[in-house]
Amino acid sequence: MSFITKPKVAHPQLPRNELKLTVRDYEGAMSTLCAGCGHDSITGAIMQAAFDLSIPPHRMAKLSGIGCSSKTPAYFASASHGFNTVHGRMPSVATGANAANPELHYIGVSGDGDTLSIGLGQFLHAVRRNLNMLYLIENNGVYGLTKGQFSASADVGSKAKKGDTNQQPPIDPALTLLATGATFIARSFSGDREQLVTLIKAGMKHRGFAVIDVISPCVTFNDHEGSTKSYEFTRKHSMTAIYTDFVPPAKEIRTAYEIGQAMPVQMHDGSQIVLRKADGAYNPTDRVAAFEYIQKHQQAGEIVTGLLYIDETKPDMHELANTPAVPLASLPFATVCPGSKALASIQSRFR
Amino acid sequence: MSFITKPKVAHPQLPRNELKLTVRDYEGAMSTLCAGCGHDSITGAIMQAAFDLSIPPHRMAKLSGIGCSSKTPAYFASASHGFNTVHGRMPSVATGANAANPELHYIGVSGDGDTLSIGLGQFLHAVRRNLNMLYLIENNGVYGLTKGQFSASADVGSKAKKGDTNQQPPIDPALTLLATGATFIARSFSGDREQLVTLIKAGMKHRGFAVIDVISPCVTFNDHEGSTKSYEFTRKHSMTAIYTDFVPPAKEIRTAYEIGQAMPVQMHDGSQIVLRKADGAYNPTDRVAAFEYIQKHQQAGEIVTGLLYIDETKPDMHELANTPAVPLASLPFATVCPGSKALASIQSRFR
Amino acid sequence: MSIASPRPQDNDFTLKIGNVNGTGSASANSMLMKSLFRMGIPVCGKNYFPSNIQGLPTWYEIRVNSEGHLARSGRVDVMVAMNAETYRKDHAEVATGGYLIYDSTWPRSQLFNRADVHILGVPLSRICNENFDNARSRILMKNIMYVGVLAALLDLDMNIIKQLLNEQFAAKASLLDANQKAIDLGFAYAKEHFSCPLPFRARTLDKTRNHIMIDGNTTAALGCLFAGATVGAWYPITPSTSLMDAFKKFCDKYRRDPETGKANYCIIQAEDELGAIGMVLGASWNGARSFTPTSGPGISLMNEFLGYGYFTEIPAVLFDVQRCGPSTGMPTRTQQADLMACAYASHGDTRHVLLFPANPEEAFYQAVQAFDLAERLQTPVIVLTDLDIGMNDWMCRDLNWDDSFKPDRGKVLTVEQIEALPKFNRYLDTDGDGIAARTLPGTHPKGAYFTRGSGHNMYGAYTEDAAEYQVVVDRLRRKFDTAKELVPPAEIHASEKCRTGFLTIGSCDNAVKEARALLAEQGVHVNYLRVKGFPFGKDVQDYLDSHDRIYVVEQNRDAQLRSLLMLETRVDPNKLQSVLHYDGLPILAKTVVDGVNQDLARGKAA
Amino acid sequence: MSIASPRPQDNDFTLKIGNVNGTGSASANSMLMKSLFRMGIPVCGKNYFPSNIQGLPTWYEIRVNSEGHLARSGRVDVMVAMNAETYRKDHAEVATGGYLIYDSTWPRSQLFNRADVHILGVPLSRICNENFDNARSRILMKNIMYVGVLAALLDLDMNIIKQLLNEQFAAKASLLDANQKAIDLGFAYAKEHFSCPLPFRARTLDKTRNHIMIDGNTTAALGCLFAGATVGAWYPITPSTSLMDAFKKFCDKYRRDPETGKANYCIIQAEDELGAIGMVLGASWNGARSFTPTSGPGISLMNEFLGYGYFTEIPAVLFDVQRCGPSTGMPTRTQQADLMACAYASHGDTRHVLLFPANPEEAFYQAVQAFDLAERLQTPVIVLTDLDIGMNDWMCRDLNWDDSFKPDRGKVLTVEQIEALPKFNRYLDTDGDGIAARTLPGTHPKGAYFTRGSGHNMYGAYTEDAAEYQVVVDRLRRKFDTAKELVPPAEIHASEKCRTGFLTIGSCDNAVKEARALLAEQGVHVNYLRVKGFPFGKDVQDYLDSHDRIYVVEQNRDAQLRSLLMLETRVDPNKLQSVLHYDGLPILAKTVVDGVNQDLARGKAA
Ligand SMILES: Cc1ncc(C[n+]2csc(CCOP(=O)(O)OP(=O)(O)O)c2C)c(N)n1
Ligand SMILES: Cc1ncc(C[n+]2csc(CCOP(=O)(O)OP(=O)(O)O)c2C)c(N)n1
Ligand code: SF4
Ligand code: SF4
Ligand SMILES: [Mg+2]
Ligand SMILES: [Mg+2]
Repeated sequence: MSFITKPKVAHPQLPRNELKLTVRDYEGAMSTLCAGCGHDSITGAIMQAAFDLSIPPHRMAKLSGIGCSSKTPAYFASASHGFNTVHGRMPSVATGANAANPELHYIGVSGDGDTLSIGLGQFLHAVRRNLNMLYLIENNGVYGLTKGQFSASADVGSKAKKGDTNQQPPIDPALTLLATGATFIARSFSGDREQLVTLIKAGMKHRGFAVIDVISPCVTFNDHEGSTKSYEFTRKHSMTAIYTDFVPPAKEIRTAYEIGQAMPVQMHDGSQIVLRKADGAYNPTDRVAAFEYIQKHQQAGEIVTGLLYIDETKPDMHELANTPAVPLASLPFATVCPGSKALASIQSRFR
Repeated sequence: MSFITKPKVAHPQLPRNELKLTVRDYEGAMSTLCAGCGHDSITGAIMQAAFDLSIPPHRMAKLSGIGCSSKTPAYFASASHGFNTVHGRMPSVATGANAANPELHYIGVSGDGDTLSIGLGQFLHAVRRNLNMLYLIENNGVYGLTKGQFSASADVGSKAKKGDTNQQPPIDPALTLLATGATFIARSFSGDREQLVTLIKAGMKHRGFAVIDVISPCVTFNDHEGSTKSYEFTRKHSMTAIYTDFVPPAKEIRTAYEIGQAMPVQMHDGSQIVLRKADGAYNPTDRVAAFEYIQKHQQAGEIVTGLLYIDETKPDMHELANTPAVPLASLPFATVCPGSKALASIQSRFR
Repeated sequence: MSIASPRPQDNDFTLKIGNVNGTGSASANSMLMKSLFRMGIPVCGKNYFPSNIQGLPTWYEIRVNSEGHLARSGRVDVMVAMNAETYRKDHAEVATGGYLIYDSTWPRSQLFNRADVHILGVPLSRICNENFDNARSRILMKNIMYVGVLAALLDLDMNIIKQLLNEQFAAKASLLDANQKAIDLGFAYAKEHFSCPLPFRARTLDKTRNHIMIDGNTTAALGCLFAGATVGAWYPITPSTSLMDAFKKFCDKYRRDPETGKANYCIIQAEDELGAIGMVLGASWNGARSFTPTSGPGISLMNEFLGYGYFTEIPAVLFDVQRCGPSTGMPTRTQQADLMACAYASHGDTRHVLLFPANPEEAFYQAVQAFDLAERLQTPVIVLTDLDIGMNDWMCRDLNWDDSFKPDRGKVLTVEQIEALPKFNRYLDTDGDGIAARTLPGTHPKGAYFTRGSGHNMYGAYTEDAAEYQVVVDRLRRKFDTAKELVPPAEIHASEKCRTGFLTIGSCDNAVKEARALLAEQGVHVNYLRVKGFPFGKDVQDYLDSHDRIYVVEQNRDAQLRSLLMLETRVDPNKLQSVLHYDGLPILAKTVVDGVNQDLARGKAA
Repeated sequence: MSIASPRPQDNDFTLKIGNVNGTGSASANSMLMKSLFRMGIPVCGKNYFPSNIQGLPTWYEIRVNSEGHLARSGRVDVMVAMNAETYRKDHAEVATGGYLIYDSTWPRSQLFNRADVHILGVPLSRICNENFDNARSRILMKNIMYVGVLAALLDLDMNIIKQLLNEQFAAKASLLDANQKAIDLGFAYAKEHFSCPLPFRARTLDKTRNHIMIDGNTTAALGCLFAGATVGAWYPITPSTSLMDAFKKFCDKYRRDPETGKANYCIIQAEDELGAIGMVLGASWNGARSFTPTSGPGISLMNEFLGYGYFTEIPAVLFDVQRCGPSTGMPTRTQQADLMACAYASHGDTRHVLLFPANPEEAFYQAVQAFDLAERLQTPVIVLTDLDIGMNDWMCRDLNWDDSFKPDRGKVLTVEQIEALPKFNRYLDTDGDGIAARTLPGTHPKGAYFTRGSGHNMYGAYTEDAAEYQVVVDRLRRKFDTAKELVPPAEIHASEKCRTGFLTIGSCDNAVKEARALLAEQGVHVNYLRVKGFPFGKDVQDYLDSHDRIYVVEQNRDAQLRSLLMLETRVDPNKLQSVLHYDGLPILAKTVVDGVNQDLARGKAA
């Protein structure tokens, strides 16, 4: 179906998308996060991307776990159904929801604790199923909502506000995803809106499990001197490995890219992602090369951002399950109930 | 303390180790696994390694989850305490046990389902803590005890006995461990006793989390034509990347290795592991190289075996926690109870 | 022989076969059971197998009873001892006057020394070795051969056995001949060496017409298929595994789009039970009928999500095929010990709707009903069966399906209904039944709401306000009163004047009914009620009120059904006398009779 | 003003401060509370904060009561409204004759229009802006300034306040001056513009000697420290987090080896609650005293392991700092709704030993006792506190420690004992108390055994045998009878002739005791019992037997304590009248009094 949410307030000046909606129509409730929290910027980027892609708000489904980050689905797209699950178990809920209805656009928002601590198992199994959704990790290196304990993404030597230093090696989402066969791996920074919006669009168009690990500073518990997830540290140490442009369907690529440097990737709906290497050496379709590159820069204390790896060829969960294009949830009862004759013939085998 | 189990039966001919024990003193209850099950060979290799290292049986602790593989700790070292936990949660129990008493030799035995499906989260967090134990994955690509469903390690295209074909990409322990910072990663085959015994010894001497992914065919549910975890398939497609010799403390290395090819690794108790490259290209101390090598051969359908990666320099859980050498469990009450004076002074801050 | 020959017992005896698991005795055993069934004689088959794949002792027990009493009998009249490891145990178990058959290739006259049991030695191995060559088939043929021996001893209908063989080996004729030969050899040997038939013998009846022999996991799977469940998520666990196996088989056949060949279902093998229940909630939230089969340990792992489903009001159907607890317990033994764990699963003030089928037939109908209840009440519904129901072979009446059946999808707003609303409020109870209308994602922007397990008010908004919070939990309590009227009524057999009654649950059904008959012979009349759902309806309260002494019969140590009755009815606990059985084997009629008689002896009963 | 001035209420009033969370009002509030405490006046402080880090409404409530009634009062006599967002709500909440103080930099005469409330405007922001420059400090100073205002209005002892400031800012003098200045400014303004003190005022007493102001998470942590717990595993969850934070702080100070600086403790932040309880079981199995603090959702996730601990008989200590359920519920609100979930956690016939402290003082002693019980009974012990006990400021008697205390490590065999045995049998009950002796790994080869959650016999060997299995679970049941005698006895205040009694639990203590006093004034005498442990001991049964009417007071919707009484005692349920409170705020004496009066009105009580 194609309903259009009534524009919240008429803003003659505000630009409108193909659905005649303004970006305000993608807003949600007022954020209750701390002023300056990186998560709020990501919320803004999601609204922008959904607006740019002209996605009907009610055709999106927002899912999350528990945490400050997981609260954010309430703060965008109030015309979308939201599902704030239990801590660390959003991937399983998203899997079931997706199995019932492949037509919606699934956006999952989680935190580093929700994804890499309690949720690590479910997260990696969703990767394995190549579940068709966009999964954002709002990564601040701490448990914000429980007041700042280190999470599994905290770097060795990172200092907590209360003083103690993290000793345990971090679980790096990008490297782990490369090893476990993920088909879309990106990293970004809540402070880099332009890159983030493009990556979100690309991720939403990816047919499969698209993960964006977004460094999203916690101003209250992890934005101080000595933190490796602060605004300052991230700004100083992040480097773009690859630039990404998103080209909607029908629009053919105008900008001229230098030969060899530009790499267009065809998405299933006809849109394209064009990758331009910031660093000639980098190849985002080569798992091993990506692994080496990220690892190398990590050891040099650099945070590599951009679309780090993409593979559009892998089948997603529905293709593997050979399910129909229409939602299973919408099949008429007559189609799914075999009826009395079938029951009779089945029973003949039990005499 | 140093007790010696009374030799079960006097076998004048049987060789004895430094403790005057025969390998029979490392035996356990009769196995109830299927005749020919790969797991039983691994049980034998563990007994041999413990015997060779002259470990007092009662100073070992055997832990497991649930599964055919997880039954095996009952089949060796009946003079050791055993802990058959719940499904997939052995790593956490091992973590607590180790925290209480670092002096015991911890041997964990698990299956591919127990470790990579239900247990994946706990497993990777034990890796992160660099828990000091040997962890064996008896990997047969199926859930044996529940009659042959595919596990997360089943390869794409592998055929189930009942006929259907696995579509989902496997979670490869070696690659995943390289990405998550493990300090000892090996792969072997239940059919290659010699390699396996050496790797088990090396793993037991490693200070930190030592994982050996052992391909261990399930003769009942996954040893047929079309299986990629069968004896035949494994024999045909496995290749040794690196040869490992274990040299006990005090014994200095006699065998002459070709320069460059031999790489001795010093263990904390003075013993050494000597690595000899089967393939000149391979370097088991370089994470990225190992990742590339394993991935490349995997794509060629080859199973790389041997000690794939080792790093003896990383601190284990106790070093990070700065706990004493003596078991916390053995500290006298007077040492751990601050007493009435302390209580009084503490309370002064609450008036 | 000098053994007092027992009263001839046509169609009333128990046959038990002791074997080694993994040696393929299953087909031989089911052939014996089915041949009796096709002779029109009421029969049941119970499988006592180890939590192991190969090499450990396993038993199959067939009870034949012309009256249709098909609970476990607790006695063995004819024992086929195929496993030397358990000879001693099996020999001891035979009832006085009974028969023990064993492979006399290796004679054991010392061991089998009971004077009150007939020992029949058949050199099965020798005969096999003489007649078959390859090793594997020799083992298999040894098993099939005792079918022939028993056919002679019990006077089974050889034509039916031939027929069964033909059906089973329709595909592979070679095997057919071998099996037929084995049976004939066994038959001939018995005829030649023993006086056939034994006093325990089968006689053709006409008491199995319009019945089937089936297990409850299969019928529960059929229920899911017919209820229109499209998403199944699970993690393998004994004894629930065969439920999803069956569902998959049925879907492969009946849920494929004829043109496209697409699968009109999606079965997901989750990474564990936390994942499985999460998937079910996600799919149900999105409008699909979804379910997960599991057993005790899975229920424990699902606790957090079960509380979430209760508080956020999302339909879900679970099957708890109960096994013997606590903890891992005995995975291949039966019990009814998850009642409390399921009724109040999860922290906080949480409670769940439960269904209690008594046999595979009810498992089918209640599986269907579970989906209606879950969607009507917008809450998880747990169907509690057990290993006895789920994995053993029961004789049931034919299953019927009414093609005019319309599923109750509950209060789900259509596009038009949403449009018509000034504003949609997710948790607003507009008609007093405690149930608020829901919307499905993707339907309409005005229907959007935010599902959360944290505090919410009746409009669906986040709240930490004391009053707003309480309004919601108080309504949830009212919703449970509605549930009382929707769960299936109890099965009741009661005579007005009798003030003593049984109150039981699930698979105790057969044993308690047989006990009633036995007590009646003894002149003791006891009424009967079996609960079929939770929360309990008015019929249960009335029954409790109208009886002075109530024997609560259940298969767990802690009297969990009695506990639920004490908590959820107004019964005077002194009226409730527990009869408990919890050793992992199905309950016996004798246990029930003894329980009552002891109580009568104590002079407590009316 | 024309407002009827209330009866002067020295040392008997409630002060409430409404603020925005994350603005650092905590130190100002605790300064107010402590100054009253040091004036020798009984006082308590309750913090009603949001599940959020910054920007949402938060309240701190201080009750002053010379009689020592320190439950939540339910009325507000003096309201400091610092959060414009909640002006309306806060204004409405003030009791007739009460006072509302607000920042009149922006006057709100329209809004604050109640004729029965005194409105005192203080231009806090203006004064701050005139006297302090940087933005952040202006916000902080605004908060500290109302301490000065209240000091004047309530006649607090300025020397004590100075003293508190000195202690707090001993380190940073600069801050000291600023804070002192802010207080003086507020004090001066109040003195100048209002007639001080108010009828609600503080007067020095001597009723807090030998008492401390402390929260229950801190005392529970102290209990773990003094009990000798060396391994703590946890996963952060409100409201239990501060328990492990406190334990860590104490360990850093009191558990460092003086020479080596090594840590004589190991705290592990687990990846989730399944991991945390697994670590505790592993450590306890290995002989260390080990514990995990959590809250409802954690208990749900620990279900499988709790059943494992019960069946394998491994000690473990858990703290469930209860919050408002179901599901995620309201994490920063209080409830007692995990009683059933904890008592019967896990599938199968499983039950657990519970302790119920009523306040921080008991939390300390029961934390210590929990380790003794867990090791004596070889089973998990759950200490159930709640957010009110765990995170609010309570006035308690000084904690005492007997240096001659010897921990009860239970039946753990020494090397010599093992050597002396012909054979060690892990689950053999040799002395009839239902408890078998255990051995610790690494002690002696003869002491080795295999711990498993699957069926095992009394020797510790694997079994699937019906009889062998039942022996073990029957003993476990007996062990629970032993537990009845070991859990702490109930607190009882009863007069022989009175046949009406309260029966309550945990943090209801204060409210029920205050209710008793109020009812006494009214001429209604009600006895008192508070359970401190589960399973219930003989004292509880006797109390139930000796009363005709029992008011069961608890903070949950489903009468969970009443449920446990019905299931685990022989009480006639008709005697039990529930008084329930479950909106997330601590229970009031008034709620209890009303409950009793309504029942009396119904003429049911004796
Ligand atoms: C089962 C369970 N355990 C613990 C908690 C407490 N808890 C809430 S959020 C959270 C961590 C959130 O960290 P993260 O995912 O990084 O989100 P952030 O707040 O940092 O954005 C925890 C431990 C919970 N809600 N549920
Ligand atoms: C919580 C829980 N879920 C499910 C099961 C059932 N179960 C027992 S073993 C097993 C899988 C074992 O597979 P694996 O670890 O590969 O061991 P294998 O038998 O193949 O050696 C499962 C699912 C269980 N015991 N507990
Ligand atoms: S605590 Fe940190 S993560 Fe949470 S809202 Fe504040 S800034 Fe953001
Ligand atoms: S089923 Fe497979 S894994 Fe299990 S014992 Fe048999 S061969 Fe081994
Ligand atoms: Mg975080
Ligand atoms: Mg396996």
